[in-house]
Parts: sequence; structure tokens; C-alpha cells
Amino acid sequence: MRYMARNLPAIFYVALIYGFIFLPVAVLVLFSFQETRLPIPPFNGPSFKWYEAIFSDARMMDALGNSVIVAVISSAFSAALGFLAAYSLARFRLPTPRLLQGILTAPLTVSYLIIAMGLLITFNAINMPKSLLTIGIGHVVINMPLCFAILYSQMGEHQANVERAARDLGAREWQVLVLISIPMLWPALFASFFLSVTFSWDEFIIAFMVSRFDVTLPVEIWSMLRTGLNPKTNAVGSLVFLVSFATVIVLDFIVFRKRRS
Amino acid sequence: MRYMARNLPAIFYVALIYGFIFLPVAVLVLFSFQETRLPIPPFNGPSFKWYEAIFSDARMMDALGNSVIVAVISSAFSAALGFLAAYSLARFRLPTPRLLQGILTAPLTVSYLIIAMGLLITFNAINMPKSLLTIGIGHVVINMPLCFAILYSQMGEHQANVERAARDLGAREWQVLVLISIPMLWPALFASFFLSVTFSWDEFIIAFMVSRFDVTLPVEIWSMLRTGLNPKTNAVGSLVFLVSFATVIVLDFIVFRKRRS
Amino acid sequence: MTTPTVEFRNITMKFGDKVAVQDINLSIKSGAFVVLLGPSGGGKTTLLNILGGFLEPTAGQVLVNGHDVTHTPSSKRPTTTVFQDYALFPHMSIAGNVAFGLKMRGVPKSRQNQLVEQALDMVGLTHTASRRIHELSGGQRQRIALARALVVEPSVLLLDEPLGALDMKLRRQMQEELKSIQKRVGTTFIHVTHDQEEAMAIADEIVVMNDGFIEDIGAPERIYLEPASLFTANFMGENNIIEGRIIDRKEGDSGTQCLTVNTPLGQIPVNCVTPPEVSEIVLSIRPEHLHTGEPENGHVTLGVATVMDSGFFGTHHQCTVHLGETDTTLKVRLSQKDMVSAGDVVKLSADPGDFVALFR
Amino acid sequence: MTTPTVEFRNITMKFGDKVAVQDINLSIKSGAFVVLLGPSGGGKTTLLNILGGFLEPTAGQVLVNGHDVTHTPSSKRPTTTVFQDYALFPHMSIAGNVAFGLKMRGVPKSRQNQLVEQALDMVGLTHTASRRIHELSGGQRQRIALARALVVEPSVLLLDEPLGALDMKLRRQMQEELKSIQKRVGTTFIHVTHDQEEAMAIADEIVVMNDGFIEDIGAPERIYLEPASLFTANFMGENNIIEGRIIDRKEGDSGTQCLTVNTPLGQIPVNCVTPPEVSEIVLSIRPEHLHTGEPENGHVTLGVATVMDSGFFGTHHQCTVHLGETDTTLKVRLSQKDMVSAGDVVKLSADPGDFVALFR
Repeated sequence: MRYMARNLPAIFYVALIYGFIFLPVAVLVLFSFQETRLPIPPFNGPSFKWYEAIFSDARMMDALGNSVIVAVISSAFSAALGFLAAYSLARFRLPTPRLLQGILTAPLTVSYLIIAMGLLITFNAINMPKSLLTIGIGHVVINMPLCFAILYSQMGEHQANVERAARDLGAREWQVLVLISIPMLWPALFASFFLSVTFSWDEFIIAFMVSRFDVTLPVEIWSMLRTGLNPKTNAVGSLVFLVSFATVIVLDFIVFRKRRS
Repeated sequence: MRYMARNLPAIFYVALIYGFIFLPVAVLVLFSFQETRLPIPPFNGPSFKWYEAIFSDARMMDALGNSVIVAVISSAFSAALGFLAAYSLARFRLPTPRLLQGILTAPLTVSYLIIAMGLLITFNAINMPKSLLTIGIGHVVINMPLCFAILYSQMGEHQANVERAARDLGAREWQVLVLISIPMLWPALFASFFLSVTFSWDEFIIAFMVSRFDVTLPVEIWSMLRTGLNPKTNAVGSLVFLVSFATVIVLDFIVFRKRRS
Repeated sequence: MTTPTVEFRNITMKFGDKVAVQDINLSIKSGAFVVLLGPSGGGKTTLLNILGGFLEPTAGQVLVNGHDVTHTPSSKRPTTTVFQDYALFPHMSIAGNVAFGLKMRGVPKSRQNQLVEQALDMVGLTHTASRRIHELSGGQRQRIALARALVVEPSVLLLDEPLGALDMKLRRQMQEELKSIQKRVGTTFIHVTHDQEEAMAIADEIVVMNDGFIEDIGAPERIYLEPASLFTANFMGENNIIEGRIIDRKEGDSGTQCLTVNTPLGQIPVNCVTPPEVSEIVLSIRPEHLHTGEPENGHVTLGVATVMDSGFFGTHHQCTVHLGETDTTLKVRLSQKDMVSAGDVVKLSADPGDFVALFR
Repeated sequence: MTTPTVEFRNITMKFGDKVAVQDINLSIKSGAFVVLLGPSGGGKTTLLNILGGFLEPTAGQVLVNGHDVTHTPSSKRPTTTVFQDYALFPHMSIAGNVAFGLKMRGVPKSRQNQLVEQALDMVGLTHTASRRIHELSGGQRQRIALARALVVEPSVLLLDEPLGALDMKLRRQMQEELKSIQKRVGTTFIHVTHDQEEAMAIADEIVVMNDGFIEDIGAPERIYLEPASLFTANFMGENNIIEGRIIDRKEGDSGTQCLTVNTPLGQIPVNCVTPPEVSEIVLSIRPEHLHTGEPENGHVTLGVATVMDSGFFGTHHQCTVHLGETDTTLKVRLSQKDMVSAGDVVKLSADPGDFVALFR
């Protein structure tokens, strides 16, 4: 009894919800194409001049470069360390699934603001100067639990059985890891890495608090926002959004194709 | 072949990773009990005087009240709207699971900074004054996709079959919803609500950008941080952490117990 | 003629391009225990869903007790369903589950309690009334689903592979129980399964479905011993299929024709009610109808065969034998105490009455 | 005496407080197809895992070809395993899967290719060599898992419910195939299953396990026809269990004792090799060993019974009958063409040789 007519209100409702969620982002993107200086109606674009302004702004380009470096390197560490943690934990039978769930999800619920404050105190205490390195360490702290949770969820009974089969056929532990476990978990490793990249790419508060001269793009946007919203800030914002959105789409696509082939 | 000795390195590694993740938070909490003004070693506590200072600070207490109001009301809306969206979407068979996964996860990957900028422009455009209401709307925008994803994941084939059984026995649509669907999804609704509460509770950037006079606790912490880190900021930070951590623990406990009984 | 309880008239169901059932006509009379049997994807569950009101057919009509219910929602039909996953309400007590349908019908509370108790008594679970679903075993859940569906006194009870989730022993036990409950309450049961043993054990009438069509309808004995189609012959238990050619047709007793069929195993006389026009046919014979040793009176000899392998199955031995002359491999079922082993040479014979001629 | 291929000596395995297997002693001779049969939780998979090197026993020793392997890791044992979920390597081709064990053993590449081709040929899947796992059907995956485990020429092949995931038809077919491959390669197979029909069909020797103990060991025919324990009698197919009391003991032929047992069905003479000291025993008789109609020569009559219900199962009818005088209910298997229905009254008889005396 799947009547199209009966479904119409439901379709309408889902569309409305999506409109509500994406409206702010859509407005942001729209006004980045505004011709005049003020991002208020009426819209008088489209104009690409604010995008041109960004790309000819050296500070902005530096920040973009920093963002990419921090995102890629910290994500590689997050995925690698998360994999090792998941691989270690998967060797045990934990007393209760609830404890396990707690271990996996607890770090994900700690606020970035709190982590930022904690990192700041820690770096002060050990006299570590603020730099891209400290931002990177901060991003590993927030992304590794995520990678850990994703990778652990893929290490089920079947994975354990396949590893057992490899051992049964004469493989040593390192051969099991290199020839079986890592190749089998490749899609999950890939997904963890790219998700970490998107989270690192648009993380603001940690990057702001543990950086000084070398800053990432979100921090640069923040300082621009001090002079108020204008189409240039919107253009940078849209760019940040576009990159992270594209990464998620590409990720979905590649991981999905990997699983089918 | 589960030798304890062979497992020791793995246990050690997992412990190390957890130490790394929780070290910043632990340091933050530790130095909130510092006796003197500067949060640097050596530790000379424990002293509760900074906690006393917070609770006698009227601005701080106002912010705390605001945070609670925004968290509870916005989370109630998020859970309710998310439920309706999931319930609507569960009526269809979507062409591909990939599309569905995209719909569910895409909003979760948009940066809070971008959403904050978009909201600011939108509220400016419609001339909506900054207030607790705008913060609340912002938090619904970020939390509803989460509630939606959690609730949708619980509406599987079995849930659909149980609803079908209720219809088969003569229940009308509203009876199915009230007598079957909502009671069956109660643990998931509960989980969505409380997770939203924790995310709203410690969200900073949206709250900062769309508020003016009435602010939430993270925004208040931010303004205190302008004068640098001190045991008082650490005490507030620890408090925020403690509340959200306790909420997650309670949530785990209640949802888990609900599922067993 | 009395009105059939259920009538499908030219029912067709398409999902996009895929045709799930095609132009089905089927009448089910009151009080029958009917089994829809077939492989998955054969259309049997689709037909059940159309009757239950969970699917609306692309074309055709469904009548229950003579009333057209094609467009009636499931909540208003005089049918109830026992689902494969039972679909019990996990947040209600056992009594709450059973009472649900009565509550929806506005039955007074005191009468509800009385009927729920009767229904629980029928399935032997009165003592569980206040328990919760997750405290019950699989077999008990199955019984509660049955009680919940029967308590509202439907005209037809639909059972969608209700025993699929149970293990073999429990399954056989529940089959007996289902059969005896059906006899007691007298409600028409329509039961979907892909297990031919289950179908034979419980059905008054079996409807064999394949690929959206009805292959055969009849009593279990008839379907097993004289399958109407090649598909049915293969689906219902093990079978040997032998190709042959009609070389003679004679009028037999009582309106049947007696065909003489030339096969690799020799000429075999077969009786047939509606003989085919073509001369190429196949004969089927079941493993238990092939005999070894000296042929009995009236049996035809089929040649000398070598045993390829032999397996013991408790109540019988199952062998594969090979007839060297004609390069034919046959499955033969021998008795428990016949001891044959690979390499033995046996004489094969059969009662010609056990051969069934099939032309589709 | 030759060394057994596998020897379990006083093997005990505890998981925390739970005892999975207790003090097992078992020898398996070279080239045998042994089936470990029992209900889940009976300890059979634990025993297999101890032999495969995936579990270390709490106490006892495991010997393969006379060498103690109790503490040898699985990678160094001359055993390989076919897992229930096949555990194939999803990121490798079929050929890559089969070659894995050879690669780990450092077999030269050209020899690898040759052996892989032979192994794929053995399971009839040479044409799939370059395909990926997900392109194969369940039965094909099962065959690849078999080829992968056999290509390294293990002393013992362990099969952990390898047919559990297949449907009934494919399952019976794979049973025959397993049996014939085992005959060809001559490797010792140890196969775990909970399906007694599967066990009877493929085993040279069945080891019945329950609750961590071995209940019975023997050839399928012996286990089915003369079960050594009440558990075995009930687990292997259907059975009627009748309580009785020994009222007389006589020396019989060839060292057996002939007991006379008083039962509700009358006095029944039973032959017994090792008679019990107690006088309270039970007799088991299979449904197919109860006959209706005039008793044959040498059979004992068991009384007059009323048919309670009767089901058709294709090759036979299965009935429940009730002996009113003694209030005994029995299961009886009648032939395909015996038509009885509920309410019929039948005379029951049986060959006394078909009764089995059980005392544990």
C-alpha cells in the first residue's frame, strides 16, 4: 500500500527539514557571489570578484597551505594510531559490550573547547611553543578516537576468522598484519583518513588557541570576521565548505566502489 | 591461544593511546584545583576556592542558566523534528543505500564555523535580533541531523514489520504511531535528546556568533580567557566537562538498562 | 455452491519491471489448511501480502467471503497474519500483545481478559501472560504470535513462513501443533513455506508456485505421487527424470489412455488421463520406487546397474547407480538393512504404475 | 599397532567456570572420515579448535602423528581448517586464496601454480582462478575453502560445520562431493556438525558428543541401529522410549545375554552384550520398526492402538498412535501407500531384535 498521494506529506516534510538544515549554508554561498560590499538582500550578483580577492591574498594562501599540511599529516597519524589501538583492542574479549561502547564513544563527546583549554595548559606546562605542530597534535587528539571507533567497528568476528585462517595456513603475525588485516581494512582506513581530513580542515577553536603566527584557514577567517561579515568572508567560508563537502562525496564514492569490487 | 603475556604490549598500547587522548583534559581538571593564580607546575593544591569563585559569580550563573535552557529546549525540538523526518523517510524504499547514507551523513560533516557564518547572514537578512532564540535555532540546525541519523538507524525492517502487525490487527495510523512506534523507539529518542543536550551544552562558535547580551557558558568562558588562562577558567572548563561526561554516562546507563528490561 | 473464503481473480503484481505473480486465479474454501509452496522468489509471499492488505495488486481482484477487499487497508480486512519474525510488540506484556487486536476492535475490558486467557490456553502459555517478549523462547514467541492473530477470530489466518526461524526438531513439533490448532478452531489457514516436507506434513491442499505461476494444486499425496509438472516433480523430494518418446497409445480403463514410452531403460507402459499431443515426454520415478533383486510380478525390468556410491540415512540407504549400457545414472533408495556398497552390481526393476508421465 | 593420526589424551577445556569438554580420550586413525556430532554447546567445536591450535586446553595433550602439538601455534601444525564462514581472503583472487598456504611455506612460484591448478581442478573450479571471492556462490566458496586447505597437504583436515550456511539441496550435494574428495585424497577428515543426517551420510565413524563428554563412537549403522546411550538414541533420528524392568536373564548365543523385559507393551526378549546390573532399564524402538497388521513370524505383538494423527512425508506416513490399555503414545512410520487416518484402530507388532536396551 505505497500510495504516492499518501507519501506526499512525508516527502514534503523531509524536504522542509533539509531546507532548514541547509538554508544557512545556501545563504552563505549565495552572498559570496554578491557584487556589493554588504551581504544583505537584495542579491545583485553573481560576481566572482571576492573569490579573486581571496586567491590574490598572500596571508589567505599561506593559511590555506597550513591547513592542508596540518590536515594531511595529523590525519595520517590519527588513522595509523587509531588502527593500532583498534587492532590491539580487537585481540581481547571485553567483559561487557557496554564498557566497550563507553570506551569508544566517551572521547568523542568531550567538547573541543575543553580539549583546547587542556592542550593550552599542557603545552604551557611543558614549555612547548605554539606552532603548526601543536595544532597538529591537537587534531590528532580529536580525530584519533574517531578513527579508532570506525576501524574497530570493522574488526568483527569475520575479520578475526579470516586472520585465524591465515595463521592456520602458516602465516606469522607480521604476515597476517601486512597481507591480510591491512588490505582487508583498506576501505575503513581510507574512510578514517578522509573524515579526519575534513574535521581537521574546518576545525577552529583548537587551532585558534594553540597557534600564534602560523594559522590555519578557519583562524584566518575568524580574524577577518572581526571587521564584520562581508562577501569576502563568505567567499572563504564557501570555499572551506566546498572542499570539505567534496572530500566527503569523494570518500563516499571511493569507499563504496572499493566495497563492491 | 590467548596468552596474557602476548597481550601485554597491546594492553599497554591501548592504555597509552587513552592517556594521550585524555591527558589535556586531565591536566585541565588538575590545575583547576591549583592554589595559586598561575596554572603552571608545580601543583600546589588541592584547593576548591576557584570553584567557590565561580558559584558566587552572578554573570557565570546567568550563563549557566542560559546554557541549560538552550540545551534542553533546542534538544527537545531536535529530537522531535528528527523523529518526524526519520519516520517520514522510513516510509520509502530509497533507490540506493549509498544515497541514503549520503543524506544522513552529509549534514554532519559541515563545519560549525560555516554554519555559524551562514546563520549570522540569514538572521541579518531577515532582521532577527541575536538572542537565546537564535542560539537555540542554531543548535537545532546542528543537532537535528544527528537525531535524525540515530533514529533512522533504529527504524529497520523489524520495526516496519511490527507496525504492519499493528495495522493488521486493526490499528489506525495515529494508533500505530502512539501505541507502537514511539514506545518502541523510546530508548533511541532518549539517546538523541541527551546527546543533543551534551552537544548544545558545550558548543561555542555558533553560540558566540549569534548571541549578544544573553550568552551561554562556553561563550562566557571565552571572554574570561581573554585575560589569559587561570585556575578560575580551568574550574569552569572542568565543570562543563564534568556535566557533559556525566550526561553521557547516565545516558549509556539508562538506554542500556531500558534495552535489557 | 458455497462462496469460497478467499478468491484471487486474475491477480498480477509487478514491482517495476519485475513480474512477481502473473494472472493468478485461486479459490480457497472455508476451513481448509492451504500451503503455498515454492522456492523463494516464486511469488508465494507476494500473494500472501496481497491477501493481507500489505500490497495492492497491479491488476485483478481479491475477494474474502465474497466481498471485494482489493482496495481495503489491512486494518479493515477479516484477515490476520503471523509474521516470519513474529513482529510481537516488545514493549508490551504477553497478555498486552494478545489483547491488542481486541482493544483496537473496542471489545470491553472484561471480555478482552476472558478471550486472551482462552487464546493463551489454546497455545498452552497461560502462565506467561504477564511476562515480556524477550523472556520467551523462539517456539513460545511463535505461539504468542499465533494466539494474537487468532484471538480476533479472523476469517482467514495468514502464516508467512512462521516456522522458518526454528530449528528442525522444534519445527516438526510446531507443525503438529499448528495442524491440531487449525482443526480445533476451524479457521481457514493459508501458510507460506519453501519446505516441502513441512507442506506435506500440514496441508490439506498444497499450491505449488514457481516464477509467479501456479504449477500444481492438490492434496499432498497427489502432488507427491502424481506431480502435474516437471517443476513439481523435482521440487517435491528427490526424483529420477528419464526422457522418452511415445511409441504407442491405447485406450485404457476408465477414460485413461495407456501410453507405451520408449526410454533408455526400455519400453515402459504408462497410464495417463490427459495425454499430450507431442510424443517427446519425460517420465519421473522416485528413488524409493526403484527396486533391486528379482523383479516382482507385473514389474518391468530396467537393466543391470553398478552402485557408484551409497550413503546411510538411518531409515534407508540412498545410492547412486549407473546403467552402463545406456549411460544412465539413477538415484535409488534401499531399505535400512540392505547392505550395498560401491561396486556392487544390482538388477533394477519398478512397478510401471509408479512412473509418471510429464509434458511440461 | 600403527600410530593414530590424531590422539586426544585427557583433554579438558574450561572457559572460566564453564567446562566445555571434560577428560576426552580419542584416537583417530589415518585416512578416516570422522564426524563429531552433537548439539551446540556439546563441546565438539571446542575439541576441533584445540586440535587446530586456536585454543589451548586447560589440561591434557594433543598428538598429531605421534608428536605432542598441545603448545604448537596453529601456523606450525600439520592441520588446516575449513571454517564455517569459509574465511576466504576477500582482497585476493581465487588463485591467490588457494596459493596462500603454499606461499607461506616458501613453495617456488612455478610449483605453486601447478598445485593451485590441481587443487582447483579437484573441486571443479579451474575456470574461476582469476575471479574474486564475491563473484562466487555459497557452494563455490565452500569448494575454494576446501581447495585452499587441502593444497598444503595437511595430515588432518578440520571442517567446522562447513555446510551450515548452505540450503538443504546444495548441502546434500556437497556432502557427496566432500565424501568423494576425501576418498580420492585419502587425508584424514574431522568434520563437525549438528546435523545427524549429514553425519550418517558422510562419516566412516561418528563421535557423538554431549555436554563435554563422548556419548558414543562407531560406524553410522551401528550408532543408528544400536545406540549405546539414551542421548544417542534420541539425538539420532526419531525414537520411542519405553521404560521396563528386567525380569529374567538367560545366557544367549555367542556370549550375549538374553534379557526378558517387562514393559507396558508386554514382555519383550532383548539380546544384550554387556547387561546392566540394575533391573530398571529403557528400551528404544524406532518408528519404522513398528509394524501394523497381522504380526509376522517371530514378531511380538504390542497391543491394539488408535491412530491419533497421521502426516504424509512423501516417502512415508508418520503417525502418532495411542495404546488405550496402557496409556502409551508411540510414533509409527508407515509406508507411502498405507492410508491410515485419525481414529483408525491398528494392531502393533515388532521384531524383538529391533528393540535396543539402554541403561544410561
